[in-house]
Amino acid sequence: MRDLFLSNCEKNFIQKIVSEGHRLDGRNYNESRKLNITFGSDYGSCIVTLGETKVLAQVTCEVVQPKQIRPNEGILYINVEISPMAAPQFEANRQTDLLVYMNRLLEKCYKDSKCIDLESLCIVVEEKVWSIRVDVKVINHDGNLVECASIATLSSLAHFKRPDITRSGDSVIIHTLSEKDPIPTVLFHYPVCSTFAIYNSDILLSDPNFLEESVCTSSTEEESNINGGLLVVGMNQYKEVCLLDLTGAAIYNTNIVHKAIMNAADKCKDIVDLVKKLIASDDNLRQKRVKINFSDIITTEHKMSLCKKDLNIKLKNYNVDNITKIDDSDEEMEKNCMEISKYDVVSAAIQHTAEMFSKKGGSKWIEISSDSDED
Amino acid sequence: MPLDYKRFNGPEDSISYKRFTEDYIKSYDQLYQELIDENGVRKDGRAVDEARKMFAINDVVTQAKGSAYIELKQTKVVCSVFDPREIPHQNEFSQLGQIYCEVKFAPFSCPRKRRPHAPEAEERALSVALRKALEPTVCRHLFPNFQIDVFVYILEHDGACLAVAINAAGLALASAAVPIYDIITACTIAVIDGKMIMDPTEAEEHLAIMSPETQTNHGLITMSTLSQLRQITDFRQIGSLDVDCVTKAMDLLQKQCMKIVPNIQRVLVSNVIKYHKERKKLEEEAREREEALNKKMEEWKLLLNAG
Amino acid sequence: MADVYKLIHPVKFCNDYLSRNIRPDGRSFKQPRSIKINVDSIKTAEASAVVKCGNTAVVCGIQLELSPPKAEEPNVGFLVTNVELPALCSSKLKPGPPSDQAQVVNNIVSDIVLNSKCVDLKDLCIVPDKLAWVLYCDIVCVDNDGSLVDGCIIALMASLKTLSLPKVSYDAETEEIKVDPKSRTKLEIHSFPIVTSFVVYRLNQSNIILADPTAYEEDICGGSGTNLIVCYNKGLFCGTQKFGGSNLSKDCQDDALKTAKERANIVENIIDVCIRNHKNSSINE
Amino acid sequence: MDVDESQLKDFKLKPMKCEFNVLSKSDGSAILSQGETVVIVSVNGPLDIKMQSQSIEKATLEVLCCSKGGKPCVADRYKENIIKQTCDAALLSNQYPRTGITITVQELEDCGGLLPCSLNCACLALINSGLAMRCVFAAVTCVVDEQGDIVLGPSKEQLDTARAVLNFVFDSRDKSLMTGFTEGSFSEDTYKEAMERCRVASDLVFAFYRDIVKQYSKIIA
Amino acid sequence: MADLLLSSTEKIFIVHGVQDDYRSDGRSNIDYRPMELETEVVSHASGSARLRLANTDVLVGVKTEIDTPKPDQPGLGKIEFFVDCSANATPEFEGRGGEQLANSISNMMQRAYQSSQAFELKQLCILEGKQCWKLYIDILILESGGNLYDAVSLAVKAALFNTRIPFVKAVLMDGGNVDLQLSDDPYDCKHLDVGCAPLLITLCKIGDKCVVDPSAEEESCSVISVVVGVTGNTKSYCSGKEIDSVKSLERKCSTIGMNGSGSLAPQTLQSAIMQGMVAAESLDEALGQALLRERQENVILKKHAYGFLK
Repeated sequence: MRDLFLSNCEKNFIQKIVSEGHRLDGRNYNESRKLNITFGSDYGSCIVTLGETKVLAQVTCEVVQPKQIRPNEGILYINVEISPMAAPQFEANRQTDLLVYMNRLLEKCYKDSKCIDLESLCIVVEEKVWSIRVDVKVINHDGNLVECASIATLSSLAHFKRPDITRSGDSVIIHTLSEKDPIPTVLFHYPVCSTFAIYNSDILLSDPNFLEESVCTSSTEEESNINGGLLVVGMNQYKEVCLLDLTGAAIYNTNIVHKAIMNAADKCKDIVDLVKKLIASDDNLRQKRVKINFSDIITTEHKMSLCKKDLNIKLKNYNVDNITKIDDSDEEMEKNCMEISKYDVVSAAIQHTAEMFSKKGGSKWIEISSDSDED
Repeated sequence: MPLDYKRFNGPEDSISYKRFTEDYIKSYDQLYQELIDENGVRKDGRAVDEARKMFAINDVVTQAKGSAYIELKQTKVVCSVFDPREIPHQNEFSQLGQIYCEVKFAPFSCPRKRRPHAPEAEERALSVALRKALEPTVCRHLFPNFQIDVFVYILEHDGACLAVAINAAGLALASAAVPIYDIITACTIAVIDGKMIMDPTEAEEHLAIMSPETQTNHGLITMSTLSQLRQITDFRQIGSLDVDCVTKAMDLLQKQCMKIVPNIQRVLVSNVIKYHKERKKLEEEAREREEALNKKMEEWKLLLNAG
Repeated sequence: MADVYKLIHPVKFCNDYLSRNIRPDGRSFKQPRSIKINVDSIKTAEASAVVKCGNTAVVCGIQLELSPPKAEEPNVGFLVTNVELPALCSSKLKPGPPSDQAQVVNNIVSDIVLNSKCVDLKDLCIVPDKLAWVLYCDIVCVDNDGSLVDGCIIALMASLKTLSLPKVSYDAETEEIKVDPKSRTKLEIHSFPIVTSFVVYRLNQSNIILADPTAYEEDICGGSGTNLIVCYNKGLFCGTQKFGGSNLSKDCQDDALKTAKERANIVENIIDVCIRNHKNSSINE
Repeated sequence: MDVDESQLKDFKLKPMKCEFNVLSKSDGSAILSQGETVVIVSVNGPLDIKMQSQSIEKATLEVLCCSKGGKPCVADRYKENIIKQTCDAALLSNQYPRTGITITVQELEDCGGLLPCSLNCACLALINSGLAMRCVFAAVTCVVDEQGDIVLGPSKEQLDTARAVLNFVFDSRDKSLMTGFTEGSFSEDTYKEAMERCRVASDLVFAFYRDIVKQYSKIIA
Repeated sequence: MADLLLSSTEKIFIVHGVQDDYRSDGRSNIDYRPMELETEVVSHASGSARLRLANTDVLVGVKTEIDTPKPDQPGLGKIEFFVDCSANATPEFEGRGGEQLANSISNMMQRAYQSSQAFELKQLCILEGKQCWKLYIDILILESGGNLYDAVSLAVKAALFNTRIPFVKAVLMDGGNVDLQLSDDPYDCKHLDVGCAPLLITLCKIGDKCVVDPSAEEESCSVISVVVGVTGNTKSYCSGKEIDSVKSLERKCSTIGMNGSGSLAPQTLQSAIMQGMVAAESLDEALGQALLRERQENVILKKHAYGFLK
């Protein structure tokens, strides 16, 4: 990967406006960019756009021999590719750290969280299973790739249908889509990642764009940046955490993780609902034999590329309502707690401490606290 | 094994049909009787200590700086040598020039199985052996920080392929005008049931490596020498041989290597003669043209003067 | 002297020749190089051919393997062609996995074989859904001096024409396979594609085509490899490819098609004669 | 933006739709649909590249073709080669010595005619990128169906059952053949006729290009 | 190989020392450096050994797996060597630096073990044509202080001596399937017969003479060395009554190879091979004794394991 340099001016400017409560594109701290999901003509293909970040995902399947240690389970394989299309600094067919990092995060989120019923993918034990392969291709990289890619992975997996099979004796017949209706994949839960950029170790920016991402992970000349970082939270629709990952400097404030999880819980549920809704409507359309195709995403929107409408710099509207809304995340958190889930997360009275307890008994108290306050 | 995305692949579980023929597996004795009869005459009519006839030419690959093709009956090997080039990806200065060797088998070169395209252990071992043999041969101090690429391609393998590869590489180096100390020659000997078998075929090599029931000597030796300097540049033995046997084989190999030298020399000399003749012819033609031109000039001058 | 001239002024050197209606190696524009073919010289392969077109030397060897057919197409065998460009055949290649150029040649050759339908893959099936032949056709270039695809196809066709398949008996009950290498049947070849390559050279505001170019001519004309590949198969064209180099005018195209057609007949003849000679000599032995 | 079908005389191409500047991070980008086949192309350049791949005479062109799912294969290299050689001939790359130009092609939908669509889209993306070009080019496909008739702008079914598929890429200046590639067998006359028909049809593609560029340039102005 | 930076005076000192049969560490040309050997150091492996030869440190683990035999050798098992030159050993092994050396060592070992007179692969057969044992021999070079070939071959032989493979009964079922029956008792194992397994002896040509067991410094003074693989004598590896029933076998060369960029005169090569045979004989006997003692201690005394702490 070619190195990309940020000027100190840029860095300082971004740092400054963020600390004053603004973002370059006029969003609030916990406001995401516009999310858009489009499905292609094949099952399991979709393009997800998050602001200007665009990711294409395609699920394919084939019959393979299962792994020896898991003879009755199908195989899920996730492959991320970042071509020079994403941004000029990427080179073709090169393994970059970012690529490995993304691959691993998605694997953690979808493979390790066991969201797919792998046993349902088995055809003949020890002989034939379905191998599901998710190809995630980054088309445009404008920050928050992980979130965008995870939504794409989830939508394509949920959208995907594999051909039906019939077993007769030893042989297995794979039916084409026209012969028999294909079968959707069973998902136990719908995990989604969301990214937060941490500024000054207490400001959380949800859905950071490329500039915000790069500034918070890079260090300025005067002060080596110890306060910034990227926090990825993977959660499913039941508000269970599937993944937590921090890059950049360590946080010395646990509160921020809680805050992030609170924010993520809500956001993830919304995203999952949206994905489910879109898939349902897509299914509906398909049943009515409406042709769905990626050509639908071609619009005239971008004609304005060089006019102000498309430039992502915006001044925030100074509305009295808006200003108060920024800081009331704590209230929102409490509202969230009312939702039904296996676990409830309650922010406790003492600052920097939260208790987490299970409804179904078992281990009662798990305390997460920062050491500084315990002392 | 990961699939090769840069080539067309056949089905994963295909097997050579020879596996299903009747005489796929033969016992040691069966093979032995097939290859050597009771009078000590080999299957192809050679005596035990008789080498195969060698066919060698150089400059077969026009795109290379120097090249050679050597054929020992069915063993066919092409070798090409390219101009010295700077050693890639190297950050330290190297006082001696380096020799990069690569030996590859054609996919169809072996009678027993199809060779995979990707380099495998045997090819790598042969490449190392070839480099070992050539390193003492080339005047490496003459091109510091440069490397010479020597590529060997085995089109058909019927025994003694390392020896042939070394011979071909020596010839190619010489025809590429790379400075060398001496002409390098190599040959192989197989020991089967205590018998010394010069220049074995693939079947004989296979038998020599196969372990007999008895505790007799068996094995394979390949040796490369610089005959004029009386030096051994590489010596490779496999199997199980006692010391006397090794010593005896060494003598035989040395003699055989000596025998090959004049053949290689003849090829090189005939090439020089050919080149020289061509050059002379060209010069002759050029002179004739010039004369004709001069004559015309004279005529013109005369005409001009007259006019 | 000529060598030095060629080295320091490669384009002008070529121009000087071509403007006098002759090519640097003494050929006329549409004159292909001479072809030498030798079949069945490699005994470790089931069928083989060595072809030299001028300096370009190509070796093709076919090996036979057995495999169950694909589940989707149970009555079809396999024909796997691969063109190998080892580092020794040209100074432009470096050792390692196949270069992009090698993959392009590989794809072109395989496309021609498929398009011409010279082997009916159904002929390669032995027992549907159980057993089929796999023909591994490996084409190795030993010396790459231009017009590689021509040589590859000639070598491939010559070896396919001499290929015979041993008899296979398959016991459906025990799934036992027996092969008798002595009784063989010839593989039927349904067509006879022959390829002629050209380069398009821009000379004084007009285009000329050079048939069967050398590596040097390919370089001069730009692009990678030859610019125009015409495959002619018994009265029909089966695949023309044009990429890189100068644009192709109508006249040049007509010329090229005509040349390709003529050459195809000649080459076809050469291959047939060569195979016949080989058969006769092997009978005499 | 669809090509008006009434404009076409006795032949028609598949409806085309295009959008520029789809990718914010690329120097030039375009998404093009031809019928149901959709391709997105990004162009980056002139870029700084490694010393080894630099050329002192012209820009080094690199083309990358990505299929939608699954693994890379040999056929991708072939497509890359065709796009590369065509773009190389169209670009005035000697204006950018010692630099690199990267063209990335991403398939979105393949309902036949992917490669011609990629070529057209690449041309549009190059126009969008503002790199100096010698000419623009248009790829046109036609098939010879089982009756031996020539059909322009074939559908997926027509492609699957066709006896031969012929693709041509024409230069905008004199409509001469820049690139061509075919599948299947055909006679010499068919070949020539198909080429002439495609040559005429290429006008439609060029008209479409002009139309698109006009629309965008109006807004910018 | 590990390139030490030695000045020319240092090199001359070493060369002259060798000439006078007195090496820089006080040994004569035919002496080995002190060795430490411990078996059964890796509890998860079927057999293991660690050998320390002065500064050279090698760890060998043997893993066993059931496999199908090669179709053209239905009655034989399989053995595979894998050498890993850890970057701990010397900074030069970092990345792919040690790959070439690792390849040549594993190649040499594979060749040395090829002949049935060196290692009987038949003892790994379970059911002819169907099932056999495959031995994976993983060799880890922990520290490189010269003479890797010898150290590796000694450690491998020790690890193989220490290897136990479980008794397995294989029964051919209907339809060609194989049913394997494994004994419930994990101690129901057999030892391998490794008496004749070969040892590699490196003879390093310094000046006009050849020395055994060269140190890293000595290796950098030499351009050529000969590696001789010599088969062992089963007799040295038997204890008690078994000794009488075993025939003493003649030692043979199982492989010979050359390392380094130089060349040799034929006479030098011959004498080097002879010298190697002599060295191998005493080395093999010493190894046999040490291994037998170790096995006995393991059984009777519940020996204290030193591991890597020592």
